[in-house]
Amino acid sequence: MGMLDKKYHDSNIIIVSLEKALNWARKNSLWYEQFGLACCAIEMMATAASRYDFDRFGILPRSSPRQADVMIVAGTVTLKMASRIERLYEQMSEPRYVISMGSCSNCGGPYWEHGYHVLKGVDKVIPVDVYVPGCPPRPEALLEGFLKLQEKITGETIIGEKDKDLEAVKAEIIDSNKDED
Amino acid sequence: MKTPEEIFEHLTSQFGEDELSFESRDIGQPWIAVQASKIREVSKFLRDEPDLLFNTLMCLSGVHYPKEEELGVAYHLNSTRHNHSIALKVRVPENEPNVPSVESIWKTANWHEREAWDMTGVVFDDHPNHKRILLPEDWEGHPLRKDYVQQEFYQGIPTGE
Amino acid sequence: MTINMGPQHPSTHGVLRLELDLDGEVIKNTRPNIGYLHRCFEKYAEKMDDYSKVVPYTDRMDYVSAMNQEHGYVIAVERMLELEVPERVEYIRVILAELQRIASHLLGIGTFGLDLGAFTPFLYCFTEREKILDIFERTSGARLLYNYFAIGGLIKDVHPDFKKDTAEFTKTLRPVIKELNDLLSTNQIFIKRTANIGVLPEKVALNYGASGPVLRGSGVEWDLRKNDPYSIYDRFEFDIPTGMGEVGTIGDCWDRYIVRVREMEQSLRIIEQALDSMPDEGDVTEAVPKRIRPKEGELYARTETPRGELGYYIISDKSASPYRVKARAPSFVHLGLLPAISKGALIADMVAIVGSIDIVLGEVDR
Amino acid sequence: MGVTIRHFFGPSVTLQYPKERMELPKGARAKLYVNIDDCIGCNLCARACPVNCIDIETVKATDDVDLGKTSTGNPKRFWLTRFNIDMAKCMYCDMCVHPCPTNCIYMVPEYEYSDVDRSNLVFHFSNLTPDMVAEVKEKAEEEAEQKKREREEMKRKKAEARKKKEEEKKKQASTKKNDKSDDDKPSTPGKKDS
Repeated sequence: MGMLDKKYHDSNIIIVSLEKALNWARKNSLWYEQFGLACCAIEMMATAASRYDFDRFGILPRSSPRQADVMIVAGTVTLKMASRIERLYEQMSEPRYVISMGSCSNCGGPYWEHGYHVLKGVDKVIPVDVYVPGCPPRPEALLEGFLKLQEKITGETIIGEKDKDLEAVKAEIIDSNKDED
Repeated sequence: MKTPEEIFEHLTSQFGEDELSFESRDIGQPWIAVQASKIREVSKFLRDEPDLLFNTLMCLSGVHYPKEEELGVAYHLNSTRHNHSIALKVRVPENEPNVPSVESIWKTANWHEREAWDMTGVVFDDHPNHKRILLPEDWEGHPLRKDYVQQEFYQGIPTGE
Repeated sequence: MTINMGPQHPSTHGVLRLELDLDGEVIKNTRPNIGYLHRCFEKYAEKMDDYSKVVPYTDRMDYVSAMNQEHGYVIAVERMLELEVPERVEYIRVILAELQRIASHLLGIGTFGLDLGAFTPFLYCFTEREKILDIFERTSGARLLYNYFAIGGLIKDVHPDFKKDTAEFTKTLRPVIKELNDLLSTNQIFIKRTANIGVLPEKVALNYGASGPVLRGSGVEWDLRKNDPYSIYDRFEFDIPTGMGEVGTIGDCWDRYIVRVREMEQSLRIIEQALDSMPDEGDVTEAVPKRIRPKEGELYARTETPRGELGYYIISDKSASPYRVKARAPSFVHLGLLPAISKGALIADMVAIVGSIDIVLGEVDR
Repeated sequence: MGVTIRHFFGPSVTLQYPKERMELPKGARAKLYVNIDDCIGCNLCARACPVNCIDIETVKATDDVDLGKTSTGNPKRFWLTRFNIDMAKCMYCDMCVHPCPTNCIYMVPEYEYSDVDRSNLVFHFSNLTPDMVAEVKEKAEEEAEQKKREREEMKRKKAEARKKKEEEKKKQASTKKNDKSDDDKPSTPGKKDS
């Protein structure tokens, strides 16, 4: 440290890299966008309520996408809803994360076979960071999903941004569809 | 409280037996089959007749019968005054699926009829807002028909896996 | 002016979109726009190769009161098969259905308070609800969607402490209802926001096909458990609470709310009576048929769920899968009457009205 | 206010999740587990599944291999070359658990397996390596072919035997007929041959 060595000798300053500080700040104030769609939303509410209490982790519900960092897609995404989800995701400010909660948003879940009006996985329209299995997942499972997301954030760097942006994902989806055809 | 048979008798005494028939199968409940053109008059009579007073329409469902190339509409009525219920049924050909709307008699039929149109493609004449209800406006086909084929893409989003 | 409410509305009643035509702040016309959660239940019922495989999908229709949904479907199929269900099964079913009714009402009341800005009752309600869910989880293994009722019986027997747990719970809930009355029912702010708002007269309610607490809130004494008894409900003594217009007009939001609170007490009464006379021994799976193939025919079976009359219209064509299953969902019908009761209300009251009819979008769209 | 004070002194209702965990009751439905040693490959669970999230592929074991018995005493006759359960599709309805004759598929109370990749939610339970799968398949095919050949051989032999019998019959018949009348239809035996 050379020059700084003596200067901060007895004052209480902690030196960390900017990256770590940012990640630390981000991971401990994950404000989530209330995105209750179906059955999982009830479990999401239960997680926020007295017994499981989200707030202990600095996870607070926000009603506006502009103020939210995380979007919990809790429930079945229908085709009628898909474009709205996409728009809400675009309205969120960077860095943004998505937790896909429950079978339905993971891959269509119980409705993957004959569900003509169900989107088979929310990752077809927006990139997903953590998949939480369950139908519906227990509140603990959702909390565990959050812990996993925090783990993921800890490992992030500023230079290599979090993930490919939306356009890239879209292009990929279109490509994969072409391949299937 | 009246049994379905008594209600049928009451109806035939008013409308004659040409347009109505009493039907039942091995199990379950019997129903009164009504000619499509008469359904509104019959419904109005059922609602207003003091002995019957069917003041609520519990359920209205569209059914597809591909073998007969027909579409059916089933009406389940209930009376909270007399505590009796009855089922009416209308059958129309697939290529001309027009049924008079009963929206003016029971307001609840509004949404039920829209759903029947959405799911099976029965057309309700004189309906004030004849639009799809569950599926988006630009959806193709009526999913609860037995010969329904799922469209591959909806607004660029794949509907399959 | 036209504004949009939803599809993702902060009050989390689900994905409902309302188009409101306004004149200043007064609502001229409401156009509910639904289908954002249309999950093709009826198609699935036809596609399943067995009647019993439909049961888990009925759970997912009204996910707040899954037991009641299963009860309705199971009763409908049992009537088709003309099946006798063991006594013990009927008792367990009734107890679970009534517990579920309480859980559902707790959630409905909690979120109703949340809509109107009262956050605390929500937390109290959820604490109690968790206790019910614990009983359910120990019984069936799942917290929210149980798949516990089988056609002709139950999937498995209840856990050994079931009676004790339930009896304990009924004791703890009574004071909570009183607490809830203190917190919310007699709260002046709450009364100001709900009394005389969204008035639904009896005649309109019947014409729009309302049922359950919405109809009872308008002063009609109509409960399928009494008027068209199914299962073993005719053995129990309970009252039908109706709206009496204590703080405003009959049929306003407060009446619909208080009917739910009072119904919880009646459900407790039923549970206590059922616990007293429930047989201890008996195989719950003995009447479950190996093969389910009803004869040709059709029926409409209705049951009383926390939200109102749930009807299943089932057509059988002698095959192993149903030819057609139509679910008459109470929420669907109640949402249809929203335009009728919201005319002339203010935008802020819209939240109260939507909350007071207590819809679940999974059931509206199916 | 009274309510608040009363609850202030009551016990806490919040569960400090990562530090303390609620013990799940017996039979809690959180994750499917297959005890592959006990599986006999009967496919009943896959057929009972309403969602079709269980994917089983079996190969019949050849005669020279004895796969042993399950702990419940049922003989095993199939190699399980694939037993995948897609937990992302599963709806945790417990319907696959009840029909199992050996009780080898059941729910375990383990709910913490969220993942960043969806393909990790597909659980592979088959304990055969890809090489073994290929070997087993080849063997089964060989045996099947051999059996087919044997069957064909048998068929051929049977057919020959039948032919001989028929010819003998015809001969007898014709001799009988010849005894009765000489100018009977000569084309009948030809037709029968074709």
